[in-house]
Amino acid sequence: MENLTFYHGFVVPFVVGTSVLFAVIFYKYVRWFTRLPRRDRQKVRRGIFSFATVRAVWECFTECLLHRRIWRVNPLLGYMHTSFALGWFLLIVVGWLETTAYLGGRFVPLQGHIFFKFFTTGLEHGPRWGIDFEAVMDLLLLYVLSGLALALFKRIRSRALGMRRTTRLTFGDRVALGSLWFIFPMRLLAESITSGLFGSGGFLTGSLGGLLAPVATQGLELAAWWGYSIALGVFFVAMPFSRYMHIFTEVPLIFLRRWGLRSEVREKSFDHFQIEACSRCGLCLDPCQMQRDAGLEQVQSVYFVRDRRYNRLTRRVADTCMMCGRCEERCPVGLELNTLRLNSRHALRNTPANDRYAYARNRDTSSGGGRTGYFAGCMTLLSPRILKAMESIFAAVGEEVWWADRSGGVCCGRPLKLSGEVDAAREMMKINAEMFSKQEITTLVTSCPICLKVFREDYVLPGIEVVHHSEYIERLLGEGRIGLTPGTERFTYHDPCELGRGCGIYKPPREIVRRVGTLVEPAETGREAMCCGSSIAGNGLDKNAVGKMGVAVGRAFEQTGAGSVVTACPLCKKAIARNTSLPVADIAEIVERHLVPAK
Amino acid sequence: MKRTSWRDYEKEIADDHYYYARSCIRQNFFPGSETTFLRIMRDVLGKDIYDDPRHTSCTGIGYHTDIVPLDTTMAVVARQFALMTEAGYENMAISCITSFGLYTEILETWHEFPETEARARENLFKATGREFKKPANLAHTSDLVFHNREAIAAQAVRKLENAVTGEPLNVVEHIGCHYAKIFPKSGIGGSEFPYVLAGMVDEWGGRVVDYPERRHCCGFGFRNYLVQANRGFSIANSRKKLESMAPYRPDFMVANCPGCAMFLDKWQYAIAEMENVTYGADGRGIPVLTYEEMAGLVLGYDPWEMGMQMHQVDVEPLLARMGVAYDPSGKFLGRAGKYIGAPETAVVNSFTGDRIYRIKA
Amino acid sequence: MQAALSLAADGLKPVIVERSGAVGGKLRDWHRLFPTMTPAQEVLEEMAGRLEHAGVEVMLHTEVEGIGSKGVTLAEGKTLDAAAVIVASGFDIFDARLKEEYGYHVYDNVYTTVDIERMLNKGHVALHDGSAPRRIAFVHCVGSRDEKVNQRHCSKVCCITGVKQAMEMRELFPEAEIYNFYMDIRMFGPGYEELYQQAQQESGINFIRGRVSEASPTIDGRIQIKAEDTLVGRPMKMTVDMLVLIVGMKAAGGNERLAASCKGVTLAPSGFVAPKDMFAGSVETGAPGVFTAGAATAPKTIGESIAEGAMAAEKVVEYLKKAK
Amino acid sequence: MNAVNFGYMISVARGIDLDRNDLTSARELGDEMPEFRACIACGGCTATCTAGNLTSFNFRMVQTLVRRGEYAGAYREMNKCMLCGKCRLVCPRGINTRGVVMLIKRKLGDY
Repeated sequence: MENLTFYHGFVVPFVVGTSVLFAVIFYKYVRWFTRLPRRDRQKVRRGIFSFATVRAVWECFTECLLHRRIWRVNPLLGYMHTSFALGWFLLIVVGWLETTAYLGGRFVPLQGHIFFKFFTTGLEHGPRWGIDFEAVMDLLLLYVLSGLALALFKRIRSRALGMRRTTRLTFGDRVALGSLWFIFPMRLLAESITSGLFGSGGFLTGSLGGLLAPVATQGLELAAWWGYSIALGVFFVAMPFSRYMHIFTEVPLIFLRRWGLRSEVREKSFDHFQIEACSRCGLCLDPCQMQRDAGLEQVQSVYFVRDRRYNRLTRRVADTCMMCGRCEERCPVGLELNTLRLNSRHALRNTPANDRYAYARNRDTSSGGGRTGYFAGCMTLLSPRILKAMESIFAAVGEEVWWADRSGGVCCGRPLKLSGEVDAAREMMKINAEMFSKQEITTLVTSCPICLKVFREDYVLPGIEVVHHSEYIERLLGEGRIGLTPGTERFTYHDPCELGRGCGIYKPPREIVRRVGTLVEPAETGREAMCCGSSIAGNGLDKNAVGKMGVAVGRAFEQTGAGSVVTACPLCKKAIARNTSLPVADIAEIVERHLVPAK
Repeated sequence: MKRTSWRDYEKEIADDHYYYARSCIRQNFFPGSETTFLRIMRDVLGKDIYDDPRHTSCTGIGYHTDIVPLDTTMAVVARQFALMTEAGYENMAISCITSFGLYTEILETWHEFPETEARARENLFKATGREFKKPANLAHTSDLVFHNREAIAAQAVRKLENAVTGEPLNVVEHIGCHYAKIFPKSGIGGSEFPYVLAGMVDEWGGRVVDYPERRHCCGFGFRNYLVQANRGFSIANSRKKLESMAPYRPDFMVANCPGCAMFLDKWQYAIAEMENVTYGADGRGIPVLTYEEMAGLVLGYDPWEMGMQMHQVDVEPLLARMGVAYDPSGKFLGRAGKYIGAPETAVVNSFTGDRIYRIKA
Repeated sequence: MQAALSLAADGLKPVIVERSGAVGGKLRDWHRLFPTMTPAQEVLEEMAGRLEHAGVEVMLHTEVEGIGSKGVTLAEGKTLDAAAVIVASGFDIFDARLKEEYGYHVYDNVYTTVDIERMLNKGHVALHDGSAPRRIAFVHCVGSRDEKVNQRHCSKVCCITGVKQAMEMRELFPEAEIYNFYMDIRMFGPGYEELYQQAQQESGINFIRGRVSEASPTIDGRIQIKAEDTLVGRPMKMTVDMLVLIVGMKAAGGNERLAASCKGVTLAPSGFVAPKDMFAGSVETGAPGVFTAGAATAPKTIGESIAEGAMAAEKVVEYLKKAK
Repeated sequence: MNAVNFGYMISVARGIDLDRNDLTSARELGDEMPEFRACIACGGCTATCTAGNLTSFNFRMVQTLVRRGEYAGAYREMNKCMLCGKCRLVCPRGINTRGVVMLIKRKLGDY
């Protein structure tokens, strides 16, 4: 036992691979951390000794190892990911315990742990600490191998694992994937041959070794170990350049996120953690309507992140997206895909503001007055029925209203922001904010979720609460200031992206609909609701693509069997009305129809 | 020019006995041309033409710039007619296109509104005591040269040809707007395809260039030139023509209007000075000739005797191409051989740069 | 009707199946017909009289479900045996409410051309409050040539309808200002261009080349519209008392049911029935024995529809001869 | 370049000279976004334009000029656009007008 050596020629590929891996990762992390902007570094300093760190550790366990979120998408897919992550992790941990159990506290170099079976053939077998390590290790290996089998199956039939489409791989990915597939079978083979030759091994390696014993030779044994080492070495070298970089990067990402770091409208170093934490699992592909309904390929979030990571992002990819957020909802790593897309657009094309909207300054065309303001938004101006309905509702409660833009106003700035022209958008926001602050208003109601989102996200409006008209109406109902006559009509409700996923407003419109009729939900709804296709962020989409997505949306609503469609966004309303024979109305319109004047 | 449609606009031109009305601009800028005209009419063709020192400007420039009222103009024109009547002539030969247009216009006006004629007669009589007969025949002097183009060709010493290659010269002809654009019947060939200059070029062996902006105005436009602030518009019109004709590599331009000859010539100088662009194929300006000068060259007259040193764009390269023998040192000799001094060199005549107008295709 | 008349003249026994309570279709709602200003009633009565005289059987209030192998399937599962069928189901009128920005059924004084015809028939054209309009604007291409409402085709007859109604408005309201907002004016028929010129010259109708983008209410209950005067290149707005939307023709809603029930009958992308070909087979469909007449296949004028009726009848006779 | 100052400048022609205008960019714009060519000049976009309500920006005119190869000032004009998208909603040809704005700015701008 004393003359155990932990060196043999075949360990070289493994040692080299491991060294490269850690060197590259170290280089990357140091670089990204040191380049974090000052405020981000402050957040790290503040967060590191807080409870957030504990939560981050727990999240690392549940997400990096267990892949909880993927289980939710599809249990088989979750099992596959868990088997790799948790299985491999346990192989390393239990392997280390095994070494310690057998050899006591003596120093064992890294390769000694990894190739333990090879170097310790002279040891006496049997359980240590009351644990049959050989059996446990075989069980773990079997666990990983079962995951591998599923992965191979997924390559052939992804649908069985709940994925209609899978990601197309890059060269680095292929190398890494190829070597990854070899690692565990090679390990099984090498350990089995050694077991066969030396009569050791657990239920798996031992019995397979027994089968191989008649043909096993020392030469064959060495070849298998070489193969195992090479597979590991190649994988480790490819890892930091492939999608498998996510294995490590997800951990710091979880911590940073727990400490409060977020991506912003301008690119920054934190983005690297997000981008390289993408495993390119491809879960974002299926929810993408551009893929599903318009047949647009290679532009989805996974490809966007990939292209950005390898510095080959094109405008087309950055622009071809509606930023509906359906992929973000699905992402198992929780990447801020919309924000990343947005700051790429900013980086690709932000044009100097150059005082270009000077003409809009001090051109207040508002009318009326009072504590409540109403901002229709450009799109509502093209949907006079909504405007009229709001007018009736305001009249019913006797609200004195300041009409911000009824005779034309200045755009809220969100469309510009979504197009990447952040500086210009800011200029426009300033114009509106100045106009609002001159008024006496304490509440600003808007009918346009696009405006709502930007008012809440980017405007600084001290003393003014911004609400969507659905929230406002719900509030009036709650306060008993208006009543609604119940009805029997069957409605289906469309969640506008900017209202639902964008501002988290799902309940108020539904509450209102339920007060006046029956609500039937479409197949995809709430957080998973479809985008109408006319998204203001989609200026890279031509009319054919928009048209095709619109048709699919129209069909989805017709399948609900509802008598009419209700939504809460003028843009969605127009887009849906175009694609269905059902009547389409804004929430305000149906309220107007059922309105009972204040008691 | 292969077109024969000009024949639809045949114009009656008197054969002999003319009262000559001179041009203000020409007397100042091309005085040699009018002299040459008289020389050709008298010496070559043996016609009777009366050059009357008493007649005045027709007021055309003042009239077209809204300075001189129509009644005044009519009275002045009536006086010229009276002078003609007194001199015993009834055919009028007018040197200036503006005058020609104005006389035609006034005769038409008198025809349509006889009361205006009565008023003009009355005004003239009150002011000067003169009376007049309306001319029996009103012709521009280019009409007369056109009318006699065959007789001139018979006495020509050379053709409008390149002396070395024998190729016909490319000639851009430019007709003054007021020649036939106002009254198509008043010009030979009408307003679309006036043949008056082209006929001479054809007859004397040249090749008429038919280019897109052929009918475009030279840009003079009276007020457009006379008000400095508007001059940019005037020159832009000339440039439009020059750019359009340049690809045809014209050897020279010929014009029958005093303003046109002057501006097509002088604007080339101004453009070259302002923008360093020239339009001739040789990198210099394109010489602009009057029809009398063209006829004189064909008849073998000395260019300096015809006053061709008055041109802004030098004519020497053209003379060389035509094989005209001339005395280079005689260019700036005035009366009695006295040296009058040479002008400073101009970009348009000494071009060495590389900004010849880009000729497309 | 014309098809039935022609068939009857050829000694066959045509049956007209009509959904509503009378034959004549939309013509019954029209007041006077362009370009001659002939009263629609005159045309209708003359044809209906001939129909009665010829003794053609008419089944009113009868809905057609589809075309089966034996004949026409009617509502309640009944079948009408027929050797050949002529589909003359016409078109639907575009629902102007879909162009919400024009405010139809939102503001009081926004009408469609159909409303105007009905008002003309009633002999009383007035604003909502009964007063006479002083300024009237017509909007061309409402529900035609508009991808936003999935109506890509040109409805053909609206240009001339707009001109005609503008002139009728002039007769009724000599003092009113009348404007027509158009994208293109397509005066394809005989006498149309002349009528257009007459509208400009004699009726003093103002034609403005620009699509109205939106309408909004003014404080005094009038309607403010916005358009670009594209010929001048500047945006313009104006307030009018009456806004008339010149609505286009939409493929009949029943076309899909028809195509589903009868193999060989196909629809064009516009939703109209696709003819066998655009030329010699323009009244035939892909299904033998099924023919079309009128606006079932595309927007058509009344004259064209009548001509097609005669042509379809001739094709039926030819078909029946061959079938024997 | 003005060697001599005569007190006036040669006027720039107002007419559109399709012989001289370089239509390459216009062609490329159309190739990149074919719907750019589908405009029927109805003017709906300009009439509804939020920016046009406050300034002289005329989207229809500017993009038509661009299609004719008159690029001067197009970038500056397009920068007045607020990208609000009303024009896209009213366009009877369904043209991605916001995309057109971005495309023109990209192709003809200095960024």
